[in-house]
Amino acid sequence: MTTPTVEFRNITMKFGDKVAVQDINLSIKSGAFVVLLGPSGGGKTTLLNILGGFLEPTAGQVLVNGHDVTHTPSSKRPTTTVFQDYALFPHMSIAGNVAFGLKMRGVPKSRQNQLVEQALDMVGLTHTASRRIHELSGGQRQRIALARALVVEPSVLLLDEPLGALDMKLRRQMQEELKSIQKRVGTTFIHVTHDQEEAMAIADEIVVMNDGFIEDIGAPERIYLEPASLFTANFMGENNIIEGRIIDRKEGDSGTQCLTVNTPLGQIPVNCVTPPEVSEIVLSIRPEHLHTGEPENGHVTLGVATVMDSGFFGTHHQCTVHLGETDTTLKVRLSQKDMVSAGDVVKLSADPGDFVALFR
Amino acid sequence: MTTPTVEFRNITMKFGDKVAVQDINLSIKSGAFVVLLGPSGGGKTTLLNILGGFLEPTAGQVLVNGHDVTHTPSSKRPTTTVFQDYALFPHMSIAGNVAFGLKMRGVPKSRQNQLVEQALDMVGLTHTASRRIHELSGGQRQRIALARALVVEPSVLLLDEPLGALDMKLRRQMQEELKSIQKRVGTTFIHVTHDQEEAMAIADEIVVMNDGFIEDIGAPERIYLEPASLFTANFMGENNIIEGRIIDRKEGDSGTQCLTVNTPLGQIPVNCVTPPEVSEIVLSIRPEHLHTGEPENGHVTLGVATVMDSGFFGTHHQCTVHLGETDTTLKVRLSQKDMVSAGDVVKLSADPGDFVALFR
Amino acid sequence: MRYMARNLPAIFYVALIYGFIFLPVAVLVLFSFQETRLPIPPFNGPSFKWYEAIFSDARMMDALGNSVIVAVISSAFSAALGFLAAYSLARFRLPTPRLLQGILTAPLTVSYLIIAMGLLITFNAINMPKSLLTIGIGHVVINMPLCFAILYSQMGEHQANVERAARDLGAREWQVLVLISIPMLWPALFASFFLSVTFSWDEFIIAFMVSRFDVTLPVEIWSMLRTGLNPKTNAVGSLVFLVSFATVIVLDFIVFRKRRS
Amino acid sequence: MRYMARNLPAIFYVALIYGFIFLPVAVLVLFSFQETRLPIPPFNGPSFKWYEAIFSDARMMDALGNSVIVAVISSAFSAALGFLAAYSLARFRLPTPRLLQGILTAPLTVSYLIIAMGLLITFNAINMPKSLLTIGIGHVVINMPLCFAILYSQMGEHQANVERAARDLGAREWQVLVLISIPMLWPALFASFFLSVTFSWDEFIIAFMVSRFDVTLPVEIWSMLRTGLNPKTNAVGSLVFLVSFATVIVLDFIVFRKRRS
Repeated sequence: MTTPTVEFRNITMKFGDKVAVQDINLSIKSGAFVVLLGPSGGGKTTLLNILGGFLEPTAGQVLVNGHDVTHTPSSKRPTTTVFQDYALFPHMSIAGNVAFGLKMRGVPKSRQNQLVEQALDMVGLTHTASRRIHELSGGQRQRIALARALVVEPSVLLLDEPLGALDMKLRRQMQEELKSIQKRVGTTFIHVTHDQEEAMAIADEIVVMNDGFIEDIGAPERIYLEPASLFTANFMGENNIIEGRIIDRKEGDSGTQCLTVNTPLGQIPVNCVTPPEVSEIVLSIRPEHLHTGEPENGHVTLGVATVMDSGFFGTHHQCTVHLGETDTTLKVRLSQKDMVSAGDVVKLSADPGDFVALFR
Repeated sequence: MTTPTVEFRNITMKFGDKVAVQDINLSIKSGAFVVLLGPSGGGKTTLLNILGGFLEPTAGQVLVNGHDVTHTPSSKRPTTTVFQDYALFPHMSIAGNVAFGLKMRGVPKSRQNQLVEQALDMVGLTHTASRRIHELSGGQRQRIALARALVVEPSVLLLDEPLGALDMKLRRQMQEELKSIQKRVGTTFIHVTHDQEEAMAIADEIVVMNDGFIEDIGAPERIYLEPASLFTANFMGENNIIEGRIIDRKEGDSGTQCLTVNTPLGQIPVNCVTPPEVSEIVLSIRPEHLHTGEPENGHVTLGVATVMDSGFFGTHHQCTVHLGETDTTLKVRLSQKDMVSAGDVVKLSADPGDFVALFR
Repeated sequence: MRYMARNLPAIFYVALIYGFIFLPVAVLVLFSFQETRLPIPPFNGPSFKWYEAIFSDARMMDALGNSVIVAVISSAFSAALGFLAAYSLARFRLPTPRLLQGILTAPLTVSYLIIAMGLLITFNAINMPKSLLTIGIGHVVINMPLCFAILYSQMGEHQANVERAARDLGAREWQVLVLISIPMLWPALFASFFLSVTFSWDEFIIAFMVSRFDVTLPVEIWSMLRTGLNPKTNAVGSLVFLVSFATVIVLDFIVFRKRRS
Repeated sequence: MRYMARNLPAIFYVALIYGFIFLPVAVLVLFSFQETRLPIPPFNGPSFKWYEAIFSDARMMDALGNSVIVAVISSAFSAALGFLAAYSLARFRLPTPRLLQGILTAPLTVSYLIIAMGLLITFNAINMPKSLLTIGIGHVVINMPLCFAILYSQMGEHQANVERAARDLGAREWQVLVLISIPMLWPALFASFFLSVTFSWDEFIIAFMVSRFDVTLPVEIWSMLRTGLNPKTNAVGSLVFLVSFATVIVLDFIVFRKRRS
């Protein structure tokens, strides 16, 4: 087995009485684009600061490339950071900013110029080399911060909500750019954000953090479609949460168990790899997995619902529907051209495979 | 014909040399939820301030309920405003804030109390009446600002980016609430925002503004699916813009003309109500209207494309594809469970009805 | 990486600086408790007899009374006039923030000695006799720019928006002023008034040059100093220091509490 | 609704206030150009003879030289020591912003008269002879808190982040200080230095009490004033005012330009 690029071992960080992260174990393999995702105060920035050398953990060890760096100052770590406010040096030119790390490492002047030019080329800003920071736009500053951090060829690049200050359009564009730069240079990127769309768009692997703990780790598709916890299910996009009770357990295919869950919407069969011991669980189903009209083959019917309100969002309609019999309110996403309005009555159905059983 | 609640007649506003809005004519009918949408600096807030009485236009007239209010101070207009920073009175209780407008109108004390209670009830904050502003959360402050402005029963309520300071989740929730309060009270709402999703979600009618001009006016579905201008097409969600040339014009059904447009993607038939005289036009097509795989009946094939990159966004995948033959890059939205990755080759097709012809 | 050990030199340095700044005042206070007549080491107190001597000195008590009257009345005028000036200026958009900064800070940098000389000539020219009134006018001249600057800094975009909201809801200009602007700026008004009081309380040179028979405490101290330093002058000095320091502390406390509640 | 007509009273009021503040100084400057011996109306100038008289007065020129020396050297120390104190304090998170505000503003509110008395006792106690050095020390005591407050206010979260970025890229502590912190704070250092210069330049009471043979310009003016006001004292006063006002203007200009470029 190869050595992971980054390894957190039992990391705990307390600020006074407040526990920011608690007993975190996490390995990150070389060349991955990992996103630490979670609400503010979830501990993701603290973890990044511990890795960057700006905080010393209360307990535990941090290893980079197999070496313990827990007590190494940030200036001696093979990590560099792109800060949220970019933290560019306002009194230096763009080239001066990018060259700073090389200068500190004693790289010869001619080699410095060469590397700075390459780095500026990578972010498409060669023409700005002699300009000053305040002459650049937000997106350009972001790119310079990236170039400055990457030019010293760190083992790991840390990105602390680097797109937080940009507007939505620029943000989506920079996401694509970040992703493509990461692919090209092959450096391990660890990116902190609270924006789940951003996380899904750029990550190879998402680490969902909440309240100092890791809630879920996995590829974006897995995290979105089969969240491991209730928190993840709610945090990653919109969701309907339905309480239920396991009334039957059968062995299914390939080691999974097939549970039958009794819910207000009827009995729903759910496949589950590691079924819980308790029988009270919740099922989650995404608005786009609820269908109206005649149920397709293999789908379960969930009853007849009245549309409470409906909003148009361009690519889709989002409705709130109410099932009178069981007094359940659900969010449903309908296609762009489905025209429903408040008061309409619709039949609801869903593919049982789209339900996810959650027990924590 | 009934008198419109608000009428702007040839409104022009200059700040020194800068023209903020130019020769605007706009009628707003009673009970509508109208959203002024556009980028910052587009003139939408200026228009709102002219209506609210905070700016006097350089030229033109403003009418409310048929009366010219162009030179009436804001204190005497039948309009009230919900400000972006809420502008609540920090030294008064919640009830004191809501009662302020009534007090200024000399409403008797007992009636004041009654109306304040009703208004707080409407926004679900009756229990906070005796609290102070700083004890409330952002969403609660927003609701109090709304209650304070609505309690005096204005003819028109002006909302100046009222949700701008809230985070995404709260924002979507407040949108629904605003919409439902507007339905209940029936007051004309004029809401300014730069968020096109917000505009689509709440508006009965969207007025798209750019650079001091009105680009488009209409229902959200119409604006999104059949934008009247290139600016609108680009501003409302993502879009692919393809240049083309009209090579044939035929009379179509119900007074429309059927144009045949020659584009890099082949010849595309487009229906058009008011066709242009020039032959150089652009076609827009949304990413979700491009399909992969075997073309459906009646769809036009657009060629074979290579996937450049693909991102997962939860409810869908968003890809960039490249048509090698014609060197065209397009954005394509694929379904949640379509798994494509960079390098895959796909056949592209689309319903010709989804193309929109634009000439300005 | 906030190591206590690494911070120790910094803590030590800050403490040293504070020692340096406050040493003279500490020495002054210490020797006001000296038993013997000369304020030189060794210290042989503590004795409160010099404080007793002050409080039984009628001239001293008169001066103290004068100081209080001048401080309170001139500060009330400074705060009121400063508020009106700030409120007026806040109605405009000024062409450059630099010009604004100049307008606000320029009067603060003129020396009290120069102002005192100018006042003296002006009062001579208009034949105004030297009195507590002339001292008070002098203190308004030096304190009003300060009040103006403090109050203006509190009248930002948000304050303007809140006033706009009041107008939007039907308030007339006087109602905006009385019901909204003044209550919202109460902490700043309070702060301006009390800061003015402390500056007026221990101002010497203007009070000296534009007064004749009725003098304030600092001027009285000055005449005592002609006979040299002694524990009695130290005791008065300590008293002046204590009062102004206490005012600042109380001010901090009240304004801070006001902002939280 | 920004009607010029509605704004006129406000403009008028602001102008009136400025007239009131600057009237004494304007009168002082005007009568420095008086032809005759007495600075009372009617004005019968302009005459430059009193300015000539100053520049040919050796005592006056000595005092002017002393003032410049004390101002420049004491201000350099104030700015340097203030920078170190601010840099040290910025390393900590203080428990409350209120405490911090107290630490920063408390020394600024202590009266110069009190500080002068304290310094006099302290210098007596340690047997330090009165000289330009003692004046300089006095001016460091009053100006360092000001420099400290100005510099500290510029060391925000962003500055700390930029320093962190430099460390992250491999800079040692001294490199962070020399290559990042000082260049970034240059405008604030500049401002502190020049503000200190103006305050030292026209400070009278400390300079008077802790000096003996070598005196500064304000002290020299004071001794001239014993013989009463005359156009010559007005001319020196105007000169002092002009220099400090010019310094403030130049300072505003340079710091402002520095921030823009």
